Amino acid sequence: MRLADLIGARVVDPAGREVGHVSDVRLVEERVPGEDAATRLRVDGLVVAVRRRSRLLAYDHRPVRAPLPLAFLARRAAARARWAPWHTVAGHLPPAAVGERGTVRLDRAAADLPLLGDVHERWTR
Amino acid sequence: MTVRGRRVAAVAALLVLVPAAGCAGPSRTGEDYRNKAASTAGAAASAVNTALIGVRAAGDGRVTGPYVSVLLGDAETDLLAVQQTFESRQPPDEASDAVRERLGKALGKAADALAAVRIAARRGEVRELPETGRDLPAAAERLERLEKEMSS
Amino acid sequence: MNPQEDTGARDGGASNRRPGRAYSAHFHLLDRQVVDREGRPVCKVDDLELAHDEHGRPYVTALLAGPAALAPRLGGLSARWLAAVQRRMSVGGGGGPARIDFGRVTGIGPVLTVDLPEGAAGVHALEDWMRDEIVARLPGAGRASG
Amino acid sequence: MKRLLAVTLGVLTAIGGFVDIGDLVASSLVGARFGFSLVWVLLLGVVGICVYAEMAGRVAAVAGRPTFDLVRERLGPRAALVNLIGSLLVTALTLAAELAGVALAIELISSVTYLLWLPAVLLMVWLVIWRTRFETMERVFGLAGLALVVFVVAVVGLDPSWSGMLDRALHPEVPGGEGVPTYLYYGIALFASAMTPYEVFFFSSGGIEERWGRKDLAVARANVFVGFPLGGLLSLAIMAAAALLLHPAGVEVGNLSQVVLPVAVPLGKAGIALAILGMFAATFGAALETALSCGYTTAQYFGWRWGKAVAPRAASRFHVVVATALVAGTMLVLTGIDPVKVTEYSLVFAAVALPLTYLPILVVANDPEYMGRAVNGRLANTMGVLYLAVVLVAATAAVPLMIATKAGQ
Repeated sequence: MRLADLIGARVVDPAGREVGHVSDVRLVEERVPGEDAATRLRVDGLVVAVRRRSRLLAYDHRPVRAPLPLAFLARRAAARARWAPWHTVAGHLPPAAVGERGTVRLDRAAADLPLLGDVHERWTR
Repeated sequence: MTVRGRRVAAVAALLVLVPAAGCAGPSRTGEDYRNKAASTAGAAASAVNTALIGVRAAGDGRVTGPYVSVLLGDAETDLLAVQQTFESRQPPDEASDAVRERLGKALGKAADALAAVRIAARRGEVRELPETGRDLPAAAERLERLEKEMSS
Repeated sequence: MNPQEDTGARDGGASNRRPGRAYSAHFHLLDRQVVDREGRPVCKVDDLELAHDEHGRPYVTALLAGPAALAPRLGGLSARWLAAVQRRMSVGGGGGPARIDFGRVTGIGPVLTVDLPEGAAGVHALEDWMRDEIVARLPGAGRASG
Repeated sequence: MKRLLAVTLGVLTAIGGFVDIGDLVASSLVGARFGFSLVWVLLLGVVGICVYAEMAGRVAAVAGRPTFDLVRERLGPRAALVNLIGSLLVTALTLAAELAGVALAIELISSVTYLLWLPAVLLMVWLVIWRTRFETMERVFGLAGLALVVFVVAVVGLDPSWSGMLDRALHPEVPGGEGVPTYLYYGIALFASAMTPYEVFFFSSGGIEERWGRKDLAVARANVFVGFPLGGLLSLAIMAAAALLLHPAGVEVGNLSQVVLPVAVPLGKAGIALAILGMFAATFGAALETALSCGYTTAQYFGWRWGKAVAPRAASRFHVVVATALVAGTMLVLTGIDPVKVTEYSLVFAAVALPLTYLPILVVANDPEYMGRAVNGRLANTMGVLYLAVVLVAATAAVPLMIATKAGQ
């Protein structure tokens, strides 16, 4: 499996309705079981966005403050994005062909997922 | 094709089409022909005036041989190109024939004057250029007058 | 290339990867420049290879580079076109993307630093082919002009 | 002394790179056709390149990342690939014009047609890239490019009425017989000649080649705020000389030989020699920069090793791309296409491609995760956002105006 299968994948809720697409994937370092020093990057969760948008301003993992007009755009674009921790993902299918989009099935409705804005404060990256 | 793919293809197509839009279009009305004649006279006057400035500077010994021969060669090439484009254009009516006839004569005289100085320059007769190019001022004035007359 | 100011290649082998640090795939990992211990560019992070742990949660096993890795992320026509070209043009190495085990990544900062075994810098067949077939034959190819 | 040398190094790059064939032709052509009524666009462009290059230079010095490396990171592989192809086309087109410019300059001295000189020019440019040191390359061509100061002397030589010039520059109006679309079209061409993307690719990559770090911020800024305005002054002088001599005589500039005329008349043979030397050095320096920029952008997109500080063996793909661009540029000119027209088209497409590389730099220069404390201050951001608007307007208007005016006929 590859990260490209998740990035941009269609996100559907348990009823099969499309609720958005994967705009970013968040990974966190964790200790490798059985080894003391080594760490590995585990997928912590997915940022689910509604509108298709460029990643230029990179507001998926932190708020963007300057320059002003672009920061305003960033806030508006990130307004309705949601955070889907990996445990809320019921299943995921890779893309049918090269260059197509994969599919991610959530185990709950999009409305039950926390808003991205609230989660930003908690991430102390 | 995704939305973005189509947009990229559109931009690429545009980039290819654009240079094609630059070539000379056909002139339909007499008035359009006069405008073309005016811009032709202007471009021709520009070439003759370039040569005039170069020739006067040559007279005062201010230019090197190779430089002035390239300058005059370029000016002549520009004039011949403009002349050839204009003469290949179809005059739409009788009135345009008169325009074509007068401008054709003026372009011919200017071309002869330019050829004379270009030949002299390439032979290194730099100091005598003002003498060789004595017809240039008249040719320039004639073209400028035609340009003003036809664009009014 | 100039060595980095802060983390990453600066402290050479010592890894700066600590448990608990989180990263955004788009911002911190994908399309980032990969460099070796001396700060020399190796490749870009074109994609990441994932595997599932015992709880079914995916974790990163390797860093993927080269046209075969990049193709799916271009999306649409260009993806299929690049993948097709790459398959036909692949010199040896069976057409799969170049792979660097993620355990070798010692630093995630402005650039990704990898601890490559000596001589393995030639991650791409294209670089080797161009070096041996074209550039190496020209006089003075060995000495940097500076 | 070493400090001073470090500053002159970058400053000379800016001059050699700033006044390339695009600037020479555009400034002279606009001066001859519109007199002083487009001077404000040139100043707009000079301030613009200062804002843009200062940000790119600071990003290179602090984050150690050249421009195109960041373009892919910030736009993603797909948009960056479109950007790469666009930038490569524009830069290769400019490279072709620069090679023709060098050959034209030699033609002015030898009166042998420039087409014959092209293979020799191609070889010379490649040899300089392959063998000479980065600093030597900049000093030789930057210093020789300074000879273009002769245009400033020429303007004085034509003893104009300074107040008249200033007045016409401050109250620009479209001269009779010229349509507003044509006026705007040449305005955009002039703006693009001042704010060409390849200069920033070269400037930021050059910063990495010279190993700029945080301590070199002063050097980076000195290069920008002394080099580019000086380059702007030279462009202004070329425009003024053409406006003083060629505009009244109704001469339309279409050849490099006409660009030199306003120097020949007041200063004679010595003036011609200096002007040709300056044009040769500026276009040769620009040919080096555009050829290297083709290599820099491609290598930085794919993550290959690049740069002159590396033995060619270790950066084969970079050198193959540079050589290919050089050969492609020469082939284009050998088809006999009019080099001045190539320059004009390269400027228009440069204007279209400009936002694609300007925007990522503006974003990165504001990002504390890359820049730490050296993020944009209030002034840098105000100017940065202001020029984002200017650049977007120029990019959207460039092609429609080009079609409307049939490339400025």
